[in-house]
Amino acid sequence: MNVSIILIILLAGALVTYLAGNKWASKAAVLFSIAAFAATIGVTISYSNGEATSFIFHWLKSPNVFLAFQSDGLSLSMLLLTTALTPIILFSSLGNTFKNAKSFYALILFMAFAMAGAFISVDGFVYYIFWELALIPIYFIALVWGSGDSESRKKAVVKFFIYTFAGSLFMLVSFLYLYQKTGSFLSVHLYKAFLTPKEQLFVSLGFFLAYAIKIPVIPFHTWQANVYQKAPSAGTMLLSGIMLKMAIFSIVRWQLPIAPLAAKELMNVFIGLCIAGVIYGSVLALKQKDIKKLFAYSSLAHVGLIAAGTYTLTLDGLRGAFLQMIAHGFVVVGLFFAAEIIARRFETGKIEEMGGIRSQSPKFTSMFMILVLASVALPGTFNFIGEFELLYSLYQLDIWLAVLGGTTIILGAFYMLRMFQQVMLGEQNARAFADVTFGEGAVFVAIIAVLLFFGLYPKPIVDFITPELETILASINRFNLAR
Amino acid sequence: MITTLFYILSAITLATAFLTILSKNPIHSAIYLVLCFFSIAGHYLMFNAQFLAIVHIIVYSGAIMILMLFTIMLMNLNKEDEKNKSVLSRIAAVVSFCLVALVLLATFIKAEPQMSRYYASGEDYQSIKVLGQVLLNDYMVPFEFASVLLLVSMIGAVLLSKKEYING
Amino acid sequence: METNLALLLLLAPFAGFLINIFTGKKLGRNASGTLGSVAVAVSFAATLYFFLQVSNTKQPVMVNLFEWMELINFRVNFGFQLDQLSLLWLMFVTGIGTLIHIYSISYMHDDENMHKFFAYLNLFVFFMITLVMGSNLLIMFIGWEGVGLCSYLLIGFWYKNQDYNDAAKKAFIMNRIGDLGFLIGMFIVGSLFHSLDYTSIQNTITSGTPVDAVWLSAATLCLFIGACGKSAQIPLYTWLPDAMAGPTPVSALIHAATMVTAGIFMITRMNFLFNLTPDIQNVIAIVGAVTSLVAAAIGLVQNDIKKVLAYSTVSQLGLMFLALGLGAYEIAVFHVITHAFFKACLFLGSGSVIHGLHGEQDMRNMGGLKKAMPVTFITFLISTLAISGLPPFSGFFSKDEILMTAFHHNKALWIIASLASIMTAFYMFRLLYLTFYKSFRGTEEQKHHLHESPALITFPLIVLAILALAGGVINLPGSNWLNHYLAPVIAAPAAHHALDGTAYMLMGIAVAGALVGIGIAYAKYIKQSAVPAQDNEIRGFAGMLYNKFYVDELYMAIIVKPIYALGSFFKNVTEAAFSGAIYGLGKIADMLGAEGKTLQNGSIGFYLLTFVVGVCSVIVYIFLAK
Amino acid sequence: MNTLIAIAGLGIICLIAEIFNLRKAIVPVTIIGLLAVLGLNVAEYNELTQLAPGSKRAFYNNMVVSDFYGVAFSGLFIVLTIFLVALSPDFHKERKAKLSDFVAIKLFLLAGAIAMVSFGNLAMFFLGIEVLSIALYVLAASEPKNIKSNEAGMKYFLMGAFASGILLFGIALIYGATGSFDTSAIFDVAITGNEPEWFFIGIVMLTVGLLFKIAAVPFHFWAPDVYEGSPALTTATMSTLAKIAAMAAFFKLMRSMNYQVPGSYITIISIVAILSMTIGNLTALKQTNVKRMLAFSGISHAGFMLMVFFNPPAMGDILFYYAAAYAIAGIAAFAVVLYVCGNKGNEEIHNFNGLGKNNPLMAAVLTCALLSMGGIPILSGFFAKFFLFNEVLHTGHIAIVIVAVINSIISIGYYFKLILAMYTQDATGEKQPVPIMYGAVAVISILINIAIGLYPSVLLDLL
Amino acid sequence: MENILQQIGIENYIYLSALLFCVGIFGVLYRRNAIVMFMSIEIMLNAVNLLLVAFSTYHQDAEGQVFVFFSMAVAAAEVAVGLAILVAIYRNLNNIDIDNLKKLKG
Repeated sequence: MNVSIILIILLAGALVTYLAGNKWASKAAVLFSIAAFAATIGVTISYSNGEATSFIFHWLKSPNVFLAFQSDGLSLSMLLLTTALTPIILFSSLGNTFKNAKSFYALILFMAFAMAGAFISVDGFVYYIFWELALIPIYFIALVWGSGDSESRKKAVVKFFIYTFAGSLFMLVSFLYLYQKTGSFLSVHLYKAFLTPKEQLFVSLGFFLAYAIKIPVIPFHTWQANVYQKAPSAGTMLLSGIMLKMAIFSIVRWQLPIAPLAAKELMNVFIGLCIAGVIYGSVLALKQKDIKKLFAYSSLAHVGLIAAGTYTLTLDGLRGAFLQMIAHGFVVVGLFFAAEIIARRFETGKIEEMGGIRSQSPKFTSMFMILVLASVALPGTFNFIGEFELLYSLYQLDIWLAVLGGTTIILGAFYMLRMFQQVMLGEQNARAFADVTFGEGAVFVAIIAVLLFFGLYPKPIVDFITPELETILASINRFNLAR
Repeated sequence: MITTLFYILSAITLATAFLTILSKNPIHSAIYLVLCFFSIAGHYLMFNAQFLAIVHIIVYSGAIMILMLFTIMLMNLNKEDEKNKSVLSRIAAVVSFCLVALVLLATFIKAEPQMSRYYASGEDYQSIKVLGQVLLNDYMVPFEFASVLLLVSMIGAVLLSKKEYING
Repeated sequence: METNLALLLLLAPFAGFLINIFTGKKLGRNASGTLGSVAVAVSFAATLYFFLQVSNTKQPVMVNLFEWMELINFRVNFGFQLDQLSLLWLMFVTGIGTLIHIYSISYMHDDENMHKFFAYLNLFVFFMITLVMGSNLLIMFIGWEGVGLCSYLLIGFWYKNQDYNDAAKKAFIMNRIGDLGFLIGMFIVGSLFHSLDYTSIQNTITSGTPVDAVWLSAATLCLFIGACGKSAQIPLYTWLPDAMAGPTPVSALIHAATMVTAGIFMITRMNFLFNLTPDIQNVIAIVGAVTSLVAAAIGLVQNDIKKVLAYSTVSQLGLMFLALGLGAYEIAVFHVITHAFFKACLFLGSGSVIHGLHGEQDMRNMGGLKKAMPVTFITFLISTLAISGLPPFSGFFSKDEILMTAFHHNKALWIIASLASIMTAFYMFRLLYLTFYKSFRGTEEQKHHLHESPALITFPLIVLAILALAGGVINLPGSNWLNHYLAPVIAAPAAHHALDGTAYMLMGIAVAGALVGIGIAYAKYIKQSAVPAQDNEIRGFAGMLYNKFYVDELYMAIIVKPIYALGSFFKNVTEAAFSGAIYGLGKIADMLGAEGKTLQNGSIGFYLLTFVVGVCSVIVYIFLAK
Repeated sequence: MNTLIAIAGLGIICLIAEIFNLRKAIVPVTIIGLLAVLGLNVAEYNELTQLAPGSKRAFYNNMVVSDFYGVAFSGLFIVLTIFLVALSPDFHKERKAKLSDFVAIKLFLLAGAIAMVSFGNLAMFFLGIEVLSIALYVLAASEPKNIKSNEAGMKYFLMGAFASGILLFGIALIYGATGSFDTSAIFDVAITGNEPEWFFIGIVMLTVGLLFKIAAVPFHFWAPDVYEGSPALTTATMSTLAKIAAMAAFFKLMRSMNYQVPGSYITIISIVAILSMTIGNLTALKQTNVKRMLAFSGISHAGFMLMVFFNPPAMGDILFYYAAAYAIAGIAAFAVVLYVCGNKGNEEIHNFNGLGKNNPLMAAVLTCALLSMGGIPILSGFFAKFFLFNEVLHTGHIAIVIVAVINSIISIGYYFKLILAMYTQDATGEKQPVPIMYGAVAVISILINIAIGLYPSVLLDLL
Repeated sequence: MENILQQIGIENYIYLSALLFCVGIFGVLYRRNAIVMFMSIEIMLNAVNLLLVAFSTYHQDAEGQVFVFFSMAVAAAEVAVGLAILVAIYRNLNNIDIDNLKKLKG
């Protein structure tokens, strides 16, 4: 099974969804997203069986660009995340009625298409195209279907777009520069590029700017909380669940192997910023009054740790980052879905207006509780595996990094439980809060099942990604061999 | 002798050009400009380009300037009415004129025209016959293309000036 | 067979949890309670089987399920280890657990969420078993955090009261501070020994492979911080008194008998490691001693019956840590076990009292319950005598061994520990007198309803009282069964002190001290019939003690408040600055745009002027500027 | 050569058709005629492919030269003119009587544009640029009763004539230095290296004149005013056809004559490029009139296009691609602008409020067009910028690429202003039907834009 | 054939043309009367014509003079269109001062 089939399904899905009209759009979208997930599993199986699944086509002669899609452990794991989360995200949106639903669902599928493309492209240029393409749908999703007053939303969304676009362009310059040096955008060629340390520095900074804004790493994060808050939940889930993973994935796929010397040179800066983000995000999360903003800052903290892990350039760090990306993807989607459910019932996002939900809605409380616990990386959940490996990779560099990064488990518990207490516990709320419907419950159960299963048995994923990570580490270390 | 003539003609050219600009009355400007054109025609004659000189007089003094004068008269513009012109812009104009003149002259002086190598071959290159051959053989396409130019300007002038009326 | 049985041991409570959480409401109250109790009882039975087997074979049972985690330096297997130490722990965890489950059937009978209570309790037992059974530190860590979670859930069981929720949250977060230490400790251990398995670490050490002493100290220190968090030692002890917000059975099970001893279990588990780092052992001893004294001092003046018991727990845990620090692991374990008996009994007794008084916890409003609740009184008395360290009750033997060890190591520590013991005797008897003697000081309404608790409550009390009375037999001086039993897991047994004159003298001093404490209590609360003053009348040193040395306030002021302040600072200053920097760029662009707009002033003259100036500058630059 | 004749003939046919009262036939005939001309152009191209690579076909004493570059650009101009002509009848529906004039002028303008890219002699070049300019003066002022149109025409005319003077001066100097107007002859002289220094002065004058035509800073001031004041269709013509014709001519001139210019020349070009990009983009940020905004956007694009001068031999195809991408996106954008502002009398952004709801198709087209200009993938504008940056980097000018990148970022700011208006504001007026030609032009042009984005080699391989 | 440039020198003609050109530029900058501005532009064009003729003589080549014809045609065409625009403006504003044309700005 060729990996490009997933892209075709998603793109066709977007088209069909748009053409299906408002009434049938959601169903078409869910159908296609599930088909994409099935196809991804098919590709994964084919790949595991050693069949050829990659796609390559010489698109442009000058400059030399290949339409190259490769499935390997890394891209497939991210692809699985994407296609697994897409139906969940779509499913979570079904409870709402959107004006112009056909566009909404089509944009979601299109976004999934773009992100999937970014994950599987191994040609830097094609990858960049997909990377940018992913920006357009989320821009419209947040802009048109977002909540809150339209002026501030506009401001936030435009800031987000320009900001991320700005970062990306610097990445493009880096790619172009690399192309001048190697005559190719293909990762296999770029991995072999021997740039001087100074060149690497600039190339690496170009990449970093793009990724740091998208991840986001402080101080490039200011777009995040506002957009997360204003975007409709589906958009927030796409952003936090998949899109920021795209950036971290890209660090591993592009930044580190291409410019390893710079990554080593700047390791302290990168990790410093990321770890600062962990503490900064956690502390700020404590002060948030809006539940989605709180999750946004919590995401800032978690993702900071993931990014820090990648920059350690250790196998543990990279592996932990991938594991945690998947785990965080599911958790954060679940959390935002919970926020969405509360918002649907209470029509507010303000934490202080909530409270006492537990006595009205025990099932929802339990599920939310599990997600909160997963978010604070309780052992037994998938997040713990990732966080453990990440912290251990930091420990390998310096114990104090691990200690500082580890504050996330304290502060994380602090703000999450505080939020949980204020939102769910306490005297029964005056407003009615219906317990979760079957559909909502199914979404939660699916997420929780994934988190718990891989929390206890992460080996399938670990075995799946490790060989590829070792390849990447090998190219990171190519300068050592050369010397 | 011819050098003196050149300088006299040049002086007239520049002076009338200046006067064209500095005259407050557009009619006066036009008259000075005609004079200027005549002096330029004089230059042409000095180059022995009689045909060009005559064409020049006909086209510029005879057609273009008459057109302008006609417009001035038609619109009754023969009054001095540049009241809202600021001193600042005049100064700026003067300064920039000096600047441009200085720069251009300096550049050309610096460029050192190589007149020492100049010699006359004595070949006929500007008789009407030769001009006609060049114009209608070598430059046939531009010549034809100039007709497009004139056509455009004609249509344009009509389009801009014709009174609008509803015509189906 | 062994694997299956071990899994049964482990999963029976988990099954109980699952059934209770999903179908508990439909099952009904009694069924759900019974189910919970049976689940734990099954575990107890399995434990008994293994206990007997291991006692015979002296070979630990190892169960290895699958590879869980893979790191560059080490791999972590999902495996279990049933050896002498873990089985001993399992014995009293499941044993006392069963009793408390039975107790809870009656105690929680009127609560609308009873099935959840049992579900959580079962879950707790499951995690506790995981903690104890795990074959490596990371499995222990699952249990370690899991019991923390259950503690959180159960402290905040009455979730409508936000104060209780605060207490629960506090417990979880303070535990997490310790957990971070544990985590870092694991990292160091993992990278030093390339394994987290107890056996392989021990093998590495015994094989004599050189290990960096500094890192080893760091590792043990970090692990000790973890233990501090879980076992409520200075400076992470303040959560435990607050944790009394939970239902009383929870306090008995989690916050007295089992969970809080996890730290001691862990250190005992890793004793071969701690033995290598004498500095850290000293730290442990000192922390333990100081904790025991401070907690005892605070306990002197508390009026909430459960708070007194809580501080007493902290104090006793301090004594255990003292023993650990002195390398006397068996003795610490001995005290853990006796303490589990009598403290569980005390808590359950206090629960019985609270139950009888419909939720009243303030001792100033009790008194004279001796007649109304005879069974409770007698069991309570036995346990009190045990904790006060009077022979022949179990507490005497275990505590005395600790004091003796301390005396042999360091006189100062011995003095501190002895002081703590005297105070313990005092406040326990103060509690006893205020609660059961004299006349009732509560409302008429309460007095009218005074009654002895039902059999489901008294039965566990009786069993525990018997154990508190006779528990000492497991390690009587001379027989030292426990010491021998634990010998395989303790790398370096504590120096055995002969029952010489010194020993008897020390025993005498200890008993005399306890009697002094009791005597003071008797004089004050029986002879003088004193009743503790109202809150606002407590002044001076007593006030300071009553307010727990203002430690909570101190933590609030130096940790929590600054974090919030930092949050405000980040929110109002840095966020605004970062955001402003970005918007600033936009503003600059906008401003320049506005400039460009004014430049575009519509005047042809100006346009032409710039045109000419442009031409001039180009020409000048190219041709003249050279 | 044939194309040039055919187009001029077509223009005359238009004029004659009006005389014979065949007004209804004018536009269809013109479009069919233009398609036929396009066919002629393709035939010309095919003939060129028969020749040895790099060679060219010269006509009439090297007055008209057809090479790949000229033919490719001619084809692009013809396509653009087809679109512009197709937009005419709806735009001029109030003034049907003058339709033939407008169409004829556009055709002559096209002839001028083609002359500008297929000249072999400066006389042809000069006449071409003058035909183009005069046609545009007329079109700019073609609403005589509208004072804004008058002003636009006057400003454009005065400054254009002024620029023509400078351009002519440059030509005279080049002639003086080389003794010929023929580009190949000039090149032969220039390559010897012993031409007088007037030659360079002439080149600079010529450059300035052309920088004016493409509206590069500091010779750009006319553009926003003229774009705003002119009738929208004229603005469309100016910002697409006229701009790229001037740029193409500029490039052709410089490539054919500018051998061994002083190094400072390239510095000037890069300064102008940077200034154009930056000032254009920054000022566009504050605009509220769409045409004006697009004028500033055009200025910045001129800056981008100027970067091709870093390596003229290699960049012909890239300039062609860039010009095509820009112009086609411009046509699409203007088709929507014409539709939205057709009967509003102004082009303020608020006219676009709610377009996303009222007419999603046109809103989508405009969005795509703007995104293409902003350089968002998969639209061709992105590829254009990408190829350009790639080649510029190849020459080692990394700094200007960074500046260009920053400018791309700024440009998003104002393109999105319009997009925001379409999708977040509520409509003010009621929905109006889309004239079929507007819709068709908008959709077809945006499809072409996307298509050349997906297959850039279609255009890149042309030359 | 005798050639004037042997006596005067091409550079003088270049200077003259340049000066005349500058005067034209000056006129465009100095005056706000559109007609006079047109005239100034004509002066500029004439300066170029003069230069072309001078160079034509210099090179003894007819092309320069032929080019002057085109230049004249262009000048004529421009003036025609320019005056048409001027007339349109005059109809609307009743004067031809270009300082009145400042509506389009910003």
